[in-house]
Amino acid sequence: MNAKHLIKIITYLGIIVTSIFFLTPIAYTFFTSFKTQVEIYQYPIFPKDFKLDNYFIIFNPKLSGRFILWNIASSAIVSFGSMIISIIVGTIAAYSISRYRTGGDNLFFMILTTRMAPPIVFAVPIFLIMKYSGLINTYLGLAIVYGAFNLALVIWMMKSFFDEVPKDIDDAAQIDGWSKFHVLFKFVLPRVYPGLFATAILCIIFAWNEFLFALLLMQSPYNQTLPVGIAGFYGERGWEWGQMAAAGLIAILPIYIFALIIQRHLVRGLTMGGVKE
Amino acid sequence: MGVAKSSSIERHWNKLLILPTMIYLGIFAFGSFGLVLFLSFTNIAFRGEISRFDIIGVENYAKAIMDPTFLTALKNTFILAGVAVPVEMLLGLGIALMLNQDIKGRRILRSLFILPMITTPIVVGNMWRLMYNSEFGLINYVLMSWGILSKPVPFLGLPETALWAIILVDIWQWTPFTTLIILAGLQALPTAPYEAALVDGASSWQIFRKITLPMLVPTLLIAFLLRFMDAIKIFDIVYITTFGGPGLSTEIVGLTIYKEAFKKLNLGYASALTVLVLFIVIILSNIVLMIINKIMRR
Amino acid sequence: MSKIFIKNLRKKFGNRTVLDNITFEVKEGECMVLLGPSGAGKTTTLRCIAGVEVPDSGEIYFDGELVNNKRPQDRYVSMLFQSYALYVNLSVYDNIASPLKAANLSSSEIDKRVKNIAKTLHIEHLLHRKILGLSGGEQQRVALARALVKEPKILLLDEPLTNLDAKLRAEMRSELKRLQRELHQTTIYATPDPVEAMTIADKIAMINRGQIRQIDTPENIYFNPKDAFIADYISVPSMNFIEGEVLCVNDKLVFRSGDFIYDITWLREMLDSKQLESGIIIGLRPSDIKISKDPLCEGFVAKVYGIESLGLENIIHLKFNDKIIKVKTTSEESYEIGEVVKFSIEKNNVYVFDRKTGMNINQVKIE
Amino acid sequence: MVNVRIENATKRFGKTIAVNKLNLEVKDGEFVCILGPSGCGKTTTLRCVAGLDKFDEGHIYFNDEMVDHLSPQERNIGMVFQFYVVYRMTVRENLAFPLEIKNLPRDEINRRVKEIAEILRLSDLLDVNATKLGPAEKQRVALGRALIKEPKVLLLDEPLTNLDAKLRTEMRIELMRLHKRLRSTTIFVTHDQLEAMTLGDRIAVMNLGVLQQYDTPYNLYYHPKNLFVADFIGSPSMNFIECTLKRKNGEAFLDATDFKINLGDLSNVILRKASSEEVLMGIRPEHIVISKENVNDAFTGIIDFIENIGDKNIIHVKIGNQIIRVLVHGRTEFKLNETVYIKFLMNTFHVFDKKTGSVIV
Repeated sequence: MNAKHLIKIITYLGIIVTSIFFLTPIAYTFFTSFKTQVEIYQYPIFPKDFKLDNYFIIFNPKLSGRFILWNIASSAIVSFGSMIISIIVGTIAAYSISRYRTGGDNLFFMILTTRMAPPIVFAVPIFLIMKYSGLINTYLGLAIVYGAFNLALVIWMMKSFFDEVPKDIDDAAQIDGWSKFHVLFKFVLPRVYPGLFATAILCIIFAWNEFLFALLLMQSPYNQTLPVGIAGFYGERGWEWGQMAAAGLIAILPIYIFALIIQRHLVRGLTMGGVKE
Repeated sequence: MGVAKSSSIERHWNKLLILPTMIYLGIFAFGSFGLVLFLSFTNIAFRGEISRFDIIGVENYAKAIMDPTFLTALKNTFILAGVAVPVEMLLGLGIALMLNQDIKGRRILRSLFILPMITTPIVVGNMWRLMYNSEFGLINYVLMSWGILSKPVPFLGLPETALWAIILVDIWQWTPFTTLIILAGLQALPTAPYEAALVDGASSWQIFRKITLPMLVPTLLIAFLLRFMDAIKIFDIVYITTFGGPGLSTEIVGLTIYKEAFKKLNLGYASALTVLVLFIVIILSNIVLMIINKIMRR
Repeated sequence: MSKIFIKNLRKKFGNRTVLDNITFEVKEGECMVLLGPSGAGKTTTLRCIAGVEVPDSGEIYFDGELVNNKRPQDRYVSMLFQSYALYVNLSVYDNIASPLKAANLSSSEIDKRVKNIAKTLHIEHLLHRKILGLSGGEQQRVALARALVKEPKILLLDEPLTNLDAKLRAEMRSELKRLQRELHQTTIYATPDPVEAMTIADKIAMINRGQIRQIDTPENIYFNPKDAFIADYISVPSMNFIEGEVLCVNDKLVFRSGDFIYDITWLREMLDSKQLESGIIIGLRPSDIKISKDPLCEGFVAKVYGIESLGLENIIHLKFNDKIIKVKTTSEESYEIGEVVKFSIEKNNVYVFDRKTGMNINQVKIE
Repeated sequence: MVNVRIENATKRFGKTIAVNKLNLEVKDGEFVCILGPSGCGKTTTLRCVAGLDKFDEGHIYFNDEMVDHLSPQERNIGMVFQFYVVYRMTVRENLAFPLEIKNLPRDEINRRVKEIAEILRLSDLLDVNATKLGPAEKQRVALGRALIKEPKVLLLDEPLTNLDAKLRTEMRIELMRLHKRLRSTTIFVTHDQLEAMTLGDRIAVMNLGVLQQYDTPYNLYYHPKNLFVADFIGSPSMNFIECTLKRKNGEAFLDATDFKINLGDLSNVILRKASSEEVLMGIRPEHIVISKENVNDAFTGIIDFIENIGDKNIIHVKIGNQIIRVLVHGRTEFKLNETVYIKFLMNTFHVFDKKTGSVIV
């Protein structure tokens, strides 16, 4: 009828096309995870029925030759551990930068660089450092590496949360008679708990998804993290497509749940605190 | 003058808080950089133990700038970033504009649209291996049943299509990122200029062109910068889908360094490549920052 | 209660001088108002006294004791922030109790004192509420209670009324003053609002660009301002200024600015040769100018440019010599835009300032 | 030019009623202020007239033509917002924007831009980027953009609120002169009663979505219809004293426990109109005379507090438990705790019904 209606129609069409584009690969993987090796060729899109065979197989080391449960445990330990390290170290640094401008622009650039540089440039030195410090093949080693990578994220995200707490609060608490230690942990930190939580989740997500260093530093099938554990599915009968799809879904399910919980802060995390929502 | 009598913890409180970070980053970022810079002048090789370790000067660099694999990898990396990122920006802007309107189920759509971006890259690679598969993959199935293709095409297996197939994967995974940032930018825009333009009598297109777009420029720049720097980092997806092949058609710098260091075990040469890549990244990010500064100032 | 002495306080932020040699004294139980525009250095002065800002140089004495090296938590001062700086994660009660808990008082003592101060400020009914649900006025009272509960040596108030609406502001103005007087609390109060300053102060320190321009009683600041800046700032509505030269005609001294010619022979004693040469500025408060429609009346001819209503009174903007002169009249006389009127002045109400330095030439010295 | 009529308009946001059965007519060329505290529905009303919002019930007419279904673009109005809106373009482009939309010929646009720039004293700034201007200049640009298309109706939403005091007075005078010259039908929303009193031909006082009184500034000040208007108009605000209406020898008087006020001639009217004995007496601080000497019928009080506001003083006089504020011009000779005598000027006080808040006299 008029321009307004036209825009509405185009919008809804666009939304539908976009939804199909974004969701099809995920849905297709979901469907494939219920197909046996033979059914994959018989049923191009939807599975015949929702058989859980592939899921049973991948969780059974005897059948699949993989150690998914061990991988999940490794991923959880390393993600959580690295999150703790970077949150503790990064939060107090973020407070210092937010309140005292510690380090000025140089520190800003320095920390930013660690996030801008491709991880691969750290591959050789970190491999050697880990090898000769005996931390290779340990959870701690990988957690320390992830902690370092997430540090920049934690610092800039937490800084943007601290910046939202007026500095008057610090001064008021100090004039009330509290020490600087109390000011931070009793008065300022409680006000950024939601931000801290979101940041922690983001750290976990990034660690959970990481592949390169997990590949380099974890070499036993028992302590490999999930992305490495599910990377290849070439078995006796060629590519085990169904199992690959099932394992992929297992890996991303917790991430999807986490991401939905902290949606509100996702943009801030992705832009290092640059864009707020 | 200072607060001399106060306890020394309070006096150095700000430095104390930042100290762990300095140590941490000192070892990892700068220790690593120093180490890699040093190794790049050696021929160090590694097979479980260090098997070779001589200082050979700039030999690695001389070799690198003539190395067809490395040069092809650089070319591919920049084609990928140069094509994928602008497409992601345009799509992101379009989708954000759609989501910014008053439509039903906007929140749910927004939640669904972030899924590709947070999916484990290795899983993303595997998903698209299924999609692209020439024997049963969905894409071939659909294209053939619509009559667009007469016979299946192994998109990831042909030198002509492999890089483009990976670019599409990158677009799939990262368009949500630009969408989300641009949407946040749109929602942060003040409504007053928009309403003023309505009262002034402007049409929707005029409002977008003259009011919305100019105000959105800073957000677009942030999104572009972050996305471009990230696109250069691509590794996992190429590793799992093509491992650089066929031939060198999808070779990217991350993969070249990885293969040199951990397959061919030339740590020295890999270090030199690393330094070169880092150098390019730093120059590039400075150029981008400079351009952004210029535009912002205008 | 304490007296406080501040000597030669200086502070720079980068290249910008924020405090330039600030010196003043506040007697025990006195209320000193730091009055000046935003960015004058009022807040920085208060923050230096509280100890949350460290001055580049200068000394701060409480009761004769140098406190420069004391941490904020050891100074026993209280500060009320413009933003109130309440702890939103704590209840009203815990907010007020915070200074007492920091001092490790017993919980029964804390309880007693919190309830006491809450009663004084009429906020007993709010004690168990959350901060976020409170109105601006209530938040302000809670912040005040937190500041007063520890019975500080010095109470610092940083624009405490700025965030309240006009009506509440007028109410709190008188209540704050009553409270300060009753508690005999040494207070330093920073505000940009001259009306607030005149109402609350025992003494006003007029501060601008980091310098103290005049310290005096409100009355003296108003009637004997030291320079044109202060005269303009303290006047509500603001003062009219006419800049011009001084001429000697026969044995008379005459001020001239365009068509405005005015006999200032009576000023002869006060003007020095430099001022005769460079000229002077005449300052007139809008309420001190008479306006008349009678063409025969003595005075200067001007046109009505605009009219501002203040309820009972109007401010008539007159266009005179391309300048706007504001005159206050009662609302019973009505004027039309464009109307020609005459205005006249009386020499007792004329302020005279040096054209170059802006200093008040006929300031009456009061010791 | 146009006559604007709002008929029986109601607007709800969820459960709150922002505007409640509003009837308002703005005559051709009239300058009307809508005055009220924040949340009274004044901005909502303006936005509905602009077409940015829609009333849930009721109609808006421009010259008897119903405009309810028209979009803002179609209503031919000019509007200025509280937060000065300028586009990221030069001043010239800003001013030309509404005309370019209409595809007017270039020389016509140039002529009108020049004209309006002259009126608003923007001629020297035409090629400056509007976002770089100071607040007052920005607001003049916004005003110019609203005026340049010669709108039927000019809508101003607290346009001066974010300027500092000095600029605010200046702009007020400019607006008044501009209106005198252009005579466009204008609706001006503000929370500042002084601003409304200065500018408005008529003022519509609103509270909680309800129109309280629609009248000239003079009548609002001297004949407020209810407690809210009496309290809201005038600064310093009116004194209100709780009284009981009593009768003695056929004459009525007000008993305020600490003092009594004879009603004289007004007795009959008050007795007839009052619905109960509980009333509030209101008197403006400027209608009270204070002196150190006792005079007939004066009340004795003690000075509790002196508020100095520029060239006036507000003296708080305590009579029993009541505090009455008195306005005194010029320098004051009164001192704290001094005993003084105050007297209400005849026929200046109002009596309000305590329950309904409406005025009795």
